[in-house]
Formats: sequence, structure tokens, C-alpha cells
Amino acid sequence: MLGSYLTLAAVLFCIGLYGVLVKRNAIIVLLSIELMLNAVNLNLIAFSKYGVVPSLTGQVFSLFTMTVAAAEAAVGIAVLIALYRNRATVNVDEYDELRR
Amino acid sequence: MEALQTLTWSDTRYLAPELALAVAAVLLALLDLILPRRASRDLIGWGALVGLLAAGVFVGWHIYDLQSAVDAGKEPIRNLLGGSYRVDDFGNLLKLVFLGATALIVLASLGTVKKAEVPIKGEFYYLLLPAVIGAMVMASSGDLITLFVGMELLSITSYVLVGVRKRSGASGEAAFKYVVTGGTASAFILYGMSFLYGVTGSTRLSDISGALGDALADYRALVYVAFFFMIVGFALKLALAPFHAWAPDVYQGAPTPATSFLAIVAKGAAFAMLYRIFIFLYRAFGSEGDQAAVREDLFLALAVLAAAAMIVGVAGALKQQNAKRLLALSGVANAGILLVPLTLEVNSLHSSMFSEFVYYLIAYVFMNAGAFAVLTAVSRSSGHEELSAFAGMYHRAPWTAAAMTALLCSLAGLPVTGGFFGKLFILFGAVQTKAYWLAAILLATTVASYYVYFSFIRQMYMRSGESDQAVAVPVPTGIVIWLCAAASVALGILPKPILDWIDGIFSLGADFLAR
Amino acid sequence: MLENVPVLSLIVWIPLLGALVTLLLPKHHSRLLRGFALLFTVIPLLLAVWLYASYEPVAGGGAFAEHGTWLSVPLNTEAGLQGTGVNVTSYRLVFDYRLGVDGLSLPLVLLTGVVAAMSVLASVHIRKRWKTYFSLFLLLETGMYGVFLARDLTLFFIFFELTLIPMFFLIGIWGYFGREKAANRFLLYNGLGSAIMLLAFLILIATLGFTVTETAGGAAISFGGDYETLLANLADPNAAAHASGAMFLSENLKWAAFVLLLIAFGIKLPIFPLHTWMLKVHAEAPPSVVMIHSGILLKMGVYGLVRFAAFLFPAQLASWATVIAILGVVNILYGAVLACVQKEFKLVLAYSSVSHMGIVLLGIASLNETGFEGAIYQAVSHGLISALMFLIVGSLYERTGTTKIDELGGLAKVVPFTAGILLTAGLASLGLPGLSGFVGEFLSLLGLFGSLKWLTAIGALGVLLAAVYVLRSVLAITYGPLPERFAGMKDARFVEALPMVVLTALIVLLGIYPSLLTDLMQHGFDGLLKELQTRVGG
Amino acid sequence: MATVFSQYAWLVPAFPLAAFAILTALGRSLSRTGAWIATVASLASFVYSVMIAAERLAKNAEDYIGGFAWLRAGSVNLTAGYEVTNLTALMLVVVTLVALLVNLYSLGYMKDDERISTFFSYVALFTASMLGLVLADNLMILYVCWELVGVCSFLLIGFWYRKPEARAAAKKAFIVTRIGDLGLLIAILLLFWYMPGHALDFASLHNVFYAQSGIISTSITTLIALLIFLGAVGKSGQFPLHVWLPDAMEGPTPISALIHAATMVAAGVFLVVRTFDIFAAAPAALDTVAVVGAFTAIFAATIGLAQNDIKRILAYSTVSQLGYMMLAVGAGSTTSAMFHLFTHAFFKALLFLGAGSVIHAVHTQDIREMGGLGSRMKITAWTFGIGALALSGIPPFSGFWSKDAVLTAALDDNPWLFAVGVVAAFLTALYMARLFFLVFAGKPRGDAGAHARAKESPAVMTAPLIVLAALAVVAGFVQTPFSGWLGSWLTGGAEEEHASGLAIVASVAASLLGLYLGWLIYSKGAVRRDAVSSRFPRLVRLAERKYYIDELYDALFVKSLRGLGKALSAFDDVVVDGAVRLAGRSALALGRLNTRLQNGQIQTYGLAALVAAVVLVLAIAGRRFW
Repeated sequence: MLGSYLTLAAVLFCIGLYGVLVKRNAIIVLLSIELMLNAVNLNLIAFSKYGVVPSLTGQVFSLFTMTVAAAEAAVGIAVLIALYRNRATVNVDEYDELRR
Repeated sequence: MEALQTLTWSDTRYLAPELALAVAAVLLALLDLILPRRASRDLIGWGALVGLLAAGVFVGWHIYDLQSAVDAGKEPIRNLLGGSYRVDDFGNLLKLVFLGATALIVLASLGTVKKAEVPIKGEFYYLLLPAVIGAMVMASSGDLITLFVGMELLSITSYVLVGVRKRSGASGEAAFKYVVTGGTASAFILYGMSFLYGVTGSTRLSDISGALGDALADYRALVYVAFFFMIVGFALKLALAPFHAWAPDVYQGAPTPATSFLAIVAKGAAFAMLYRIFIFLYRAFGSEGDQAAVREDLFLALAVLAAAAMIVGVAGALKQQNAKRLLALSGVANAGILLVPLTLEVNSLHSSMFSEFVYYLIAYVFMNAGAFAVLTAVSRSSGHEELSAFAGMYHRAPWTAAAMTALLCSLAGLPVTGGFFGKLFILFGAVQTKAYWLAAILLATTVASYYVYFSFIRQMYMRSGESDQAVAVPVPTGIVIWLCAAASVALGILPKPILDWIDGIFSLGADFLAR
Repeated sequence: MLENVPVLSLIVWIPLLGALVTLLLPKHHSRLLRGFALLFTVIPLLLAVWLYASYEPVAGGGAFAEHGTWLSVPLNTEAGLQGTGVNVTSYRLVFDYRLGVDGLSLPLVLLTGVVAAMSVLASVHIRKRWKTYFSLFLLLETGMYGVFLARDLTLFFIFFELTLIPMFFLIGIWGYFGREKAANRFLLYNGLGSAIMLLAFLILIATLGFTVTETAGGAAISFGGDYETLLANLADPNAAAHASGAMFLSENLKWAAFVLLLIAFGIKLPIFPLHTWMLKVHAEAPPSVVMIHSGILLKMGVYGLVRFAAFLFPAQLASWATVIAILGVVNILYGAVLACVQKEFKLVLAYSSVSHMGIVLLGIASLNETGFEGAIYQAVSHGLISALMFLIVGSLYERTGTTKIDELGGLAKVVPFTAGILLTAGLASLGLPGLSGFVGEFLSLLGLFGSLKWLTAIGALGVLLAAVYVLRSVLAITYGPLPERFAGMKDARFVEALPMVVLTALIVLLGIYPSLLTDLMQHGFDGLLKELQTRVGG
Repeated sequence: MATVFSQYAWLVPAFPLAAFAILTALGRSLSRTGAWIATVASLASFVYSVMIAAERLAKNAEDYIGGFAWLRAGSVNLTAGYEVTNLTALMLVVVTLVALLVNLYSLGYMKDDERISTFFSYVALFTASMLGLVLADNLMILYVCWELVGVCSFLLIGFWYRKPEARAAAKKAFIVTRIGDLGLLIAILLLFWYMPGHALDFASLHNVFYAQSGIISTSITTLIALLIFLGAVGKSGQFPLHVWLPDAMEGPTPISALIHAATMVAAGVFLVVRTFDIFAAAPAALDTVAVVGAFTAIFAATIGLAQNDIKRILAYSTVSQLGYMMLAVGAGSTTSAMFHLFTHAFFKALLFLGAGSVIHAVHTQDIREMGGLGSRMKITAWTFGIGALALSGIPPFSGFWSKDAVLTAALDDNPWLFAVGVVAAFLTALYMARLFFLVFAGKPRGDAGAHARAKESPAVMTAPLIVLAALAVVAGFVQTPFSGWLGSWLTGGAEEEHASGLAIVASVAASLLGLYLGWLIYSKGAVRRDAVSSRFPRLVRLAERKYYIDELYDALFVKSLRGLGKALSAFDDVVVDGAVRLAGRSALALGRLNTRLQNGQIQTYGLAALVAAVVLVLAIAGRRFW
């Protein structure tokens, strides 16, 4: 059982990473980060249930993760909105004024 | 399941510094609402300073308290919440550093931060405080969850701090980049942590270290995965090369005080976390066989990252013309240097890695805070942050130029400054543990960094400026500049008190290796 | 009267005091500033002369050692030595403040005093920012004295680095057209040298610098860079066992440290092919600074090479004697041949320095007292000669605006005094007996000839080439027809003539009566020679 | 007999040295006063030298050695010492006498020169060093003075520094002699390490080598001897290092007389005589000396035949005569060498001073533009004539006796050497006849006006000529084939009578033949002057151009050194400095790579980080599997 969950989480993490690295839409990039965090959650829950030493801690941890992820997403979106006001684009490629 | 032990009233006194800051942050936020729109927000800045000072006093009290416990022959650690929060000397020392550094940053920004730069100045000050709380939590935690929460508290507030100039595209872009990088880094660290939890069944660092040795036998690959994901995440957070590319962009876009906060406090906190997690490996793994091999691998990975950071940071800064980006890259190199002591073997001759690290960190705080303060003053007068803003400083502000020279000497590691002795200790440790290659890289990059730091000096002393107008330095900024310069020199001439102090209160065994 | 006064400390710190005083003076009074700078260079010079007068060359060094603990920094023992069975009561890293003088360093201290004072006089050519100039100059002087007097590795290193920063400024601010490049080159190249040196020093401190004091409760262990401790630990066959082996310097590490030191000081010296940085410095720095640079700073390389590479590693030195001699010969011939074709007089002098420093290497490679004394003698003599040369260069440049050999000529007609001094300096440089240059050369060659005859003979060709390049350039400047635009030139002013006369007089004096200096160096090499005899087996 | 004066022999060089110090310190302001100070000093030296010599005329006068510690460094323990022997006493007299006369002469010759006091100070320094060289009791001090005389010679050759030729000649003189000096230096190094007790004094050398004790092997002895001889070759202008001496004639004529005829150039011979014990222990070296001397004697004489500059002819003659002396030493007869040195000093100084007098009068040195001066400058002509006869070896002039002694010694050694000597004697007579007749006989050629103004030089210049002429006549009688006083005095042996009829007849015949032939060609005109040059133009041209040796050296050494320098210069710039620049550039390139990475795209950064992470993991974890 554990293996399946871990694999799923790994896939999810990779999809998230792929999204962060490749997607041009800034919102999707932020969402991809959430995907990665969710992969972590999946891991934690799986370990908490099927791990070597099953314990509740993993679930507690995942609660924290979710909360914090929400806060992070909120700030991320807020930053993005402020940025959008200045640049009028959500295209990540065009956020390259700061360079070299 | 002691993990679910609850917080008691008596525990709050151990949380006093953090609580003081939290209270200050709330009060200042309220004050900001109450104050009329046109009133100067410097008042909030002073308030923040007071809050930091109060927290510092509490930390000092903790140190005294722990010391008297040691004298009384008792365990010198206060474990809260079942060991997920530890008040120990390691944490206390770093907390002092963080608080001091933040105070310097606040002081320097009082007066120099223009309205145009940070339109909502009040917010800037009271957002700094939760960020510091996050850093302090990181320094003090004994549990992965606490570590994570502290880290995120710091990160999320930093995102805001970076983007606080909300009308500026650059600030927003920097904030966005920081969010993406920070988020990804958090995800990596967390992913690693999840495996660590998975193979040991606990998030408590002390428990993990106890269980890791056995776990290695069965889940070798997962242990590697756990640590490598964490290493990558930390490398991103610390901007170790080649995970550093975001740092110059973010530093450049952020308002200068925020930059200097990122460069000092955020970095220091990440190091605190790194220490918390990695020093345990010494207890988790024995000194022989497979376990030692894994440990060696992990520390080697860190050492390689440190070396890469030193090399890339310095090389990248060689031709950099923007002062802030230059300091960002210098921060990359310094992160590498700060990482060196951790990677050194603890053996029969050498175990003073923590003194080496903290001493250099303190020196780094002063030299960086000072340099950023000078940069603030200079860019305020010239309107840009290119290196050429420093041209002709010898004529325009001779005393500031002199102070900057001292700071640069410290950055470059020239005697007799804090930077010099910091590097000297680290090098001595490296030589004692026979890590000659690392010492050689540290020395070589130090030499190359002369070119980088002396490019400021060339501008200040050997070029004529765009104008002959004197550079106005506001009093608080001036105080910070001179405080930092004087401290940098003093650390070089008399490093003994601090090192004696560190050695007197800190104990590797008690703070890290004991349960 | 001076018995209880810390003379060495005074020599080292008075210039620094001078630098601070200079900072307080008004910045537009160049004469006042120069006067003060002169005062603060002459006092240490007088002290050094007093030292010379009262120094007794006896076995085991002189009576002027000073020491105190500067810093004693704790090292953590938590995870460490507890496990090794030794009960460690204290474990510290010690930085000592140790000064001392012996036959090896005293000549160089005197040289520093003389050249620095003369260079202050020669600073009349400095046209701007006098205040900064003189305070940096005095800071530099403190560094130089410190290097020659320090008896602790870390202290030595600090003083060594301390010369770097002021030099960077002195070149970069007051130099000629390419000054910034030259300053950078200087800083980076020498920084690299001192970094390499630091690595070697740290290895030495970590492996040889330990002192173990057995007390009732256990052992107090400290690491430090005290030179005497290093020597004692090296000589003590029990030291390795005494300190649990882990600390001790292995044979491979000895070699590594020796080679590192050779490279580090080889950059300063400079040894081919590490010499290119000093060409730029010679060409771009203001002459009064080059006087210091060529006159003293290069000698720090000589001093370091003998003091550390040779004294600490006699066995390595002995087995590499041929290598060093070959390096020396290459230096001599390479520098000399290149000096023969330079068009810029300052570069002739730069390459001639390369050549002359090769002779020093020959002296060191000789492994006998004659050669060592020759090396130091050569260092002192070259210091005086090149200081004099650059003094003249400065005064000629001020008048003609050029130092290109082709553009000058016939100056003996308009500036006979300067031209005469230049000719004397040239003759001294080419090793004319009766002037100081000869003695050092002769002793070095003589020393080396005992072991490496062919190499010495080849190296002696440098004597011939020296004649070629010196005469070629000096005669081109002073002899021959005078270009018309120089017709109205005036000879040296008093303030220029004075240092010229003093330096010339010293050059002549040392040439006529070399015992003035060689007697001083007696017993200076005792320890090394003993080691060479016992360890290497004669 | 007590050696009172010898004990204070250091005074002899001290007088001129003091004069030098005074003149240098007071500088140009002295002008003619300075000249007088120097002259008086040289007079004092001369007088004192005569007293020493007189003291030593007594039988079995003891040699005196004195001195003080000069240089102690390790195993080196050298004294600045002086040694008075009969040999040195003789040299002292010769040197101080010629120096005194030259000083006097120069008072007239140089009186209009603005740097007259500089001139006299150089001369004083030269005199002091030359005397030091003579007195030195060890090789080291000798070497020091040896170099000092060299530098004085250099300074005086370049005295008229504004002339580019003078500058070139001075440089050449210094560098070429330095080649020889290098040999001497290495010889000293060798001796230092091979001699027991590192002794370098002549007494110890004598003890070691005279006894042929075998302490030092023959091969090393030969090497040492050859290296010492190399020094002598340089100083004494022997082939192949003779090239500097003719050029040295760019200096003022009194200098040519003093340094480049009478004293310094003879120092080479003196050196070989002084260290003769070493040579005696190395027969191969001795043969080399003889052969080089003989070759130089004839080689320089042929060049001298084809020159037109009055001083150059005399210079080649000097080279040739020095070859004679070397020949004598090589043949094993130090006495005859010293004897020839002694007489040569007087008549060659005389000839040079006479030439100076002529130049002073007509302001040219080209003998083709002279002629008929005999009637206008009687004293000069007569004294010059005496000198020429002495040089040609016509009895009873001094040159005859000494040349005869040399030839006798050569005959004893090897008939071929003798033959060469006789041919050289013939050539000597021929070129002297040419010189004399072209200058003093016949009709004036060249600038008639200058000729008309030519008049006899003042008394201060002619007086030394007369004194020298007198010496040139009588000096030979100290050692004749029938009374070997000089030899016994110098060597301490019994007086030997060393007559050889063959030698006398051959040398007189050759000389007379030469003079007669010269008279026929250049005075009577019985044989056309271009008789040889039209028939063998190449041969004559070869001699005129000094066998192209200067050109050869230029191509061989000067050009190649310059080429090497240029090549190394490029190497230094491209390779050595290039490596430094490369290091810098590669650091910068790394930085630029980093800059390229920083394109502002956060996703690029992420990708780079990901790649780096993968590489890191593979490298660290992977190294366990390799």
C-alpha cells in the first residue's frame, strides 16, 4: 500500500515541479507549488497510516502544512495582483525586468 | 505520545522573547491604524526597536538562567511542548544575533527610507517583527513541525517585505520570484522531511536521530532521498550556488532594508535550521562502516555546495556593476563560507565548529548591515544603486568612505577585522580536520573577492564622482555605519571576549547531542 | 637607558602613531605633513640604529625579544579530546604578540628604516592628497617593521597583509596612467601569495604549534604560531608521540608546507614565472612608493623564505637545493636578458630586480653560512640600490616627463650630480667591487659554488649581462648628445640630493667595509646550520 | 734590513685615493686647483714608492705583509691586505712614475676642459686602484682593485661622454673586459673551495702550487689557470678579447698612455706573473698562454699595419706587445715578461704622449692628413723617434733588451714561438716606421691651415716626454743578456746571463729590415704604397677591417642577445603574463557564465537548480557505486 501512495505523491510532486518550471501563467505556477505541497501531505498521511512506526504526528504535520500553504498562496496571489497592476500581464516570461 | 503535550502557563516565560515581539507587532499594527495618515511613521520604527530590545533582554535573561542551571549542575535545556521547542544556548545565541541585526536594520532605515521607496512604512516595521519571531522559532525548535512553521512565518512575512513597495514593478517582481523560489524550497524541504518522518516515525529531532541508524539499514534509499531533498531545499533558501540565481534579482528589487534583512536574518535562520538537522547526524550515525559512509556523503554534498557557492558568488560578482546585486552575490559567497564549519568533521581535535560559525556570522552581520546602510545613504543621494554611485566618496563623504573601507576590509577578510578572524577560525578548523581542499577554495575565493570589494574602494578613492556634492548621511544611519565599522574592527582586534563567551555558554554535546 | 623600554614595539608602532597624528593635521600643508612623516620615520630609524649599536651577535639570538599573549581563544573540546584518554583542562588557540630580532632580521630592519626615511624625503614629487598619502605610508611602514620583527606566525601574517592595503592605495591613487590596473594586479597577486602562506601557516600551527602543559588535573593544550615553539617541536623527536600523533606534521605535509611557502614567498621575491605583477608596479607606481616596494617589500619575500621555508624545513631545503638553485639561475638570466631589451628604464630596473633576486635564491640554495649571509647581504644591498635608482627615476621624471630610454640622453651635461649618482647606482647594481652590490653577489656565488659548481658558473653569467643592461640604459640616459628640450634642466634640489647622498654613502660604505653587516649576521643562522648538519648529515 | 717604508706601503695608494675623495667631495668648483691636488698626490706616491724600492734594493729584504680583516661571512675570512715584494716594488715605481708624468702632462693637455677636476679625480682613483692591485696580498683584493681599474678605464674612455663613439667605446671596454673578469671570478671561487683553509693569499697559493703538492689535481689546476688567464686576456687585450682596446682610444690621450698602454693593460701580465705558480703546475695552461700571446702579437701587428688613426696604430701595437709579454710568461720566463712590461711602460707611454702632443697641435688623428711635423715640433719628433726605436727593438734602446729577453725565452721553449716573435718584431718595426715617417717626415698633407698653426706643445707636456724618452733609452740596462740583475732581484735567484746569439741577431735583423722597408715605402717612396693593396686588395682590406672580428662578435653575441631578449620578451608577455591573464579571464568567464544564467527568468533559475541538484545527487551518491 505504502508504495502506491508514495509513488502517487512522487508523481504529484513531479507534476508540481514541472508546472513551476514550465508553465507560463503565473497563477498556474503558484498552483503548482500547492501541488508539490500536497504531494508532501499525501506522503505524511501515508506514512502516518502505513509507515514503519505509524503515528498521529504525520497527520498533525499535514494540518500545519495545509494551513501554511493557504497562507502562502494568499500572499502569493496578493503579490501577483500587485505585480499585475504594474505589468498588466501574468506571463512569467515577462517578469524579467530584474536581471544580470 | 508526549508530542501532544500542551503548553502550560509556566512555559510562557520561556517563550517571553517571542511573545514580547508578538505583542509589540500587534500593538504597532494598531498604532499604525490609529495614527493620522500624515504623521511620521518613524514612531513605529522606534517602537519596533523597543520591542526588539525587550526581546533581547528576555533572551539575555534566558542565557543567564541557563548558565545558573549549569552552575547548579542541572540540565541546561528547557524543553517545551515535549521537546518540540527547545530553549538552549544555541538558540539563544542566534536569537541575540537575529535581534541585534534586525535592530541595526531598523535603525539604519529610520530616516533613510524615503516615502517613495516604502510608502507604507509603518507596515514595514511591524512586519519585520513576526519575521524575526519566525527566525527565532527556527533557531529554537526541536521538532520538524516547529521548524517548518517558523520557517514559513519568516518566509511569508519576508515575501511581503520584499514586495512592500507595491507601486514598484521591480519590488513586485522580486516578491513574486521570492514567493516562487521560497515556495518551491519549502516544498522540497517538506518533501524531504516527510521521508524522514516516514522512516523514523517521528518528527522530533531527538527521536529521529535515535531511530535513523536503524532506519538506514532498511531504507537506505529513502534516507538519502530525505536528506537530499532537504539539502536542495536549504540550498535554495540559502542561495547556495548553483541554487542562487534568484537572490540577486530579489535583492535588487527589494527595498534596501528588506534586502539586508534577507541577507542577514533570513540566511542566519536557515543556517540555524541546517545546524539543528545536520548536527544530529553525528549522533544518529556511528563513526564506522555504512553509517559513517552515509554521513560522509551528506556532509560532502554540503561541502561541495559550500565550495560552489564561494566560487560562483565571487566569480559572479567580479564584473557586477550594480552594488546591490554585487552584495547579493557576496552574500552567496558568504553563505558558502558560513556553511564550511558545519561540513567539517567533528573529531578528536576539532569540535569548535559552532564557535567558528557564530563568530563569522556575527562579523557577517556587522559588515553586511554596515555595507547596506552605506549603500542606502549613497543611493539616496545619487538616486541609483550602481557602483558608480560610490565614485568620489573620498571627497564627498570622507568619514563614511573610511567606515566603508573598514567594512569592506572585513568583507574581504583582511586583517585586522572581524571578517579576517572569522575566516581564520574557519580555516583553522578546516586545516585541523584536514579539509585542505576546502581551505584552499576558501582562500582562493577570498583573494578573488579582493577584486570585488576593492571595486568599491576604487570608486571611492580613485574615481571622481558625478557631482562634488557631499553625501548626506542621516544620524541614525550614520550611527549604524559607525557602529558596524567599529564593531568590525573591534572583532578583529579583540575577538577573545566573544569567543570566550560563546565557548562559555555553548556546548555542542549538551545543546545538540544530548536528548 | 633603553634597557627596559620595549624598543621593538616602539619601532613597530611609532609609525602607526604617526599615521594617526597625520590624520589630525590640516590637509593642505604638504611641508608640515612631510615633516611629521619624516619625524615618525626617523625615530624608528634611530631606534633601529641604536639596536644595531647594542646588538651582540651571540649564539641564540639577542636580548631584545618581547612577548605577551595577545589572544587566547578557546576551542571546543566537547566531542573531542575527552575520548582520547587525555584529560584536557584547557584547549585553546593562542595568538601571541611576539617580537624579536636576530642577525637575520636586524639588517632588514635597518634597511627598512633607511629606505623609508629616504622615501619620505623623495615624496616631494607627490602632488596631491598629502595627508592620506603620508598616513598610508606610515601604516605601510608599521607593516614592514612588523614583518621583520614578528616572531609569531599569525602576527607575521597580519603584518604581511597590513602592507598590502596601503600599497594598493599608494599605487592606485598616486600612480601613473595605468595605476588602477597595477594596483589590482598587485593586490590580487600578492593576496594570492599571502593566502598560500596562510594555508601553510595554518598547517604549521595545527600540526606543530601545540604546547602541552601537564598539570595536576590533566593536560592544557594550546595551539599557536610561536616561532620558537615550532622550532622546538620540530627538533623534539618526542613531540609526535607526545601529542597523540594526530597532531603531528607528517612527511608529506612537510613537503606540502615547504612548497607552499616557497610559492608564497616566491611571488613576493619574485621567482620566475611569478614575476609579472611587479613589472606593472614598477612601471606604474609613483617612484617614492617603488622605492619602498622594490627596496623593502621584495625583501619580505627573501626574509620569509629564509625565516620560514629554510629554517623550518632544512631537510626539504637540502633536497631541493638544486631546484632552488636552478630557479635562481633562471631568474638571474631571464631577468638579465629581458632587462637588456627593455625600452622603458623602469622596466629595466624591474627586470634587474628579478635578476638580482635570483642571486638571493642562489645564496639560499648554498646551504652554508656564506651563502645565507650573501643572500641577506644581497637583499639589503639591492634594497639600497633600487631605492636609490627609483629616487633618481622620480627626480628625472619630474624634470623630463619621461623615463623612456630612447627619449632621454646626455643628461650628464645638465644634471651632472644626478647623473653621477645614477652612474654610481648603476655600477653598484652591476656588482662592482667597492660598492655593496658586489659583496652579496660574491658571497652568494661563493656559497653555492661549494656544492653546485656548474650552476654557479652559469649563474655568474648574470654578472656579465648585468653590465650589459646597466650600461646600456644608464649610459643612454646620461651620456651621448643632449636633446634640446632638456637644455634648461636644473640639477637635484637639496631635498632630493640628501637622500641620494645618504643612500650612495651607504652603498659605498657597505661595499668598502662589508664586515659592518656580515659581523651582525654571525650566529644568525646557527640553528639552521646545525639542523642542516645533523639532519641532513653534512 | 728593516723594512720601515714597506710597513706603510698602504700609503702609496692612499695618497691618490685621498685626492679622489677630496676632488669628488668638492666637485667642479675646484677646477684647476683640483688638478694640482691630484698631481701632488701622485708625486707623493711616486716619492714614497721610490723610497720603498730603494729600501728593497738591499739584498734579501724581507717581504712584508700587512692588512686588516675585511670580510667575515661563514667560512669566508678575508683580509684587506698588502704585500710588499720586489715585484710589487717594481710595479709601484712604474705605475706611480707613469701616473705622475701623465698627471703633469694632463695639466697642459686638459687645461681647457671644463671637467678637468673630474678628469683628475678619475685618474687619481685609477692610480689608487692600480696601486692597490699591485699591492694586494690576496686574490680577492686583487680582484676588487682589478674591477676598480676597469671601471676607471671605463669612466675615462667615456670621459667625453657627449660623443656617441666614446659612449660606445666605454661600454664595450667594460663589457668585454668583464668577460675576462668573470673567468677570474670563477677561478677565485674554485680556488676558495679547493685551497686548504679557503686561503686566497698569494703566499698560500705559492705554498700549495709551487711545491706541486698534489693537493689540487692537475685538471683543476689547469682549469683554474685557464680561468685566471681568461681574466688576463680580457684586461690585456689578448685575442679574442682584444676588440675593446683599440676602441678605447676614444678617451683622452693621456689616459691612453696611462691606462691603455703602461699600467692597466699590463695588469693581465702582472696577474699571470703573480699567480705563476699555478701556471707552472699546469703545463697545458702555460702552453695556451704562450700560443695566445704569440698569436696576438703577430695578429695585432698585422692590423696595426693597415690602420690610419695614429692612436689606433699605437693601440694595436700595445696589443701586440702585450702578446709578447704573454708569450714570455707562457715560455716560462716571468722575468723577461716583467722586464718587457717595465720597458714597454715607458716607451709606449712616451709614444702615446707624443701622439697626444701631435693631436693637440693638429686636431686630427688621421696620419694621412699629417706629415712634415718634424720640423714644427722638434721635441715631440725626437722623443717620438726614440720611442719608436725602442719599440722596434733597436739597440741600445730599452725595447731591444727586453724584446731580446723575450725572444730568448721563446727560443728556449719552442722554435715556432720564436719564429712568430721575430716576424712580429719585423712587423712592429715596419708599422712604426710607417707611422713615424708619415707623421713627421715628408710634406704636410690635409688641412694646410691647421698645419701652419701647429706648434710645439707647452713645457708641461714636453717635459714628461723628455723624461720618458730618457727612460726609454736607459731602462733596458737593468737586465741585459750579460747581467741579469733584474731577474735575480725579482725572483731572488742568482744572476743569470742568458745570452743567445741567434736571438740577438734575428731580432736586430728583423727590426732593421722592418725599419728599412718602412723608410723605402713611406719616406723615400722607392716602393709604391699600394704595392701590396693593389695586388691583394682583399688581404689588406681584411687587415684594415680588423679581420671583421667586431662584425663577427656583433652578429654572434650582440644580435643574438638582442634576438633572445626580444623572443623572451614576447614569451614573458604572451606565455608568462598570458597565463596570469588567462587565470583572470577564466575567473571572469565563470562570472560571465553566471551573468548569462541571470536572464531574469525565474523558471530558468529553477531549471538550472534542478539540473544542479540532479548532478549533485548523482555525483555524491553515485561515487559509492563506482
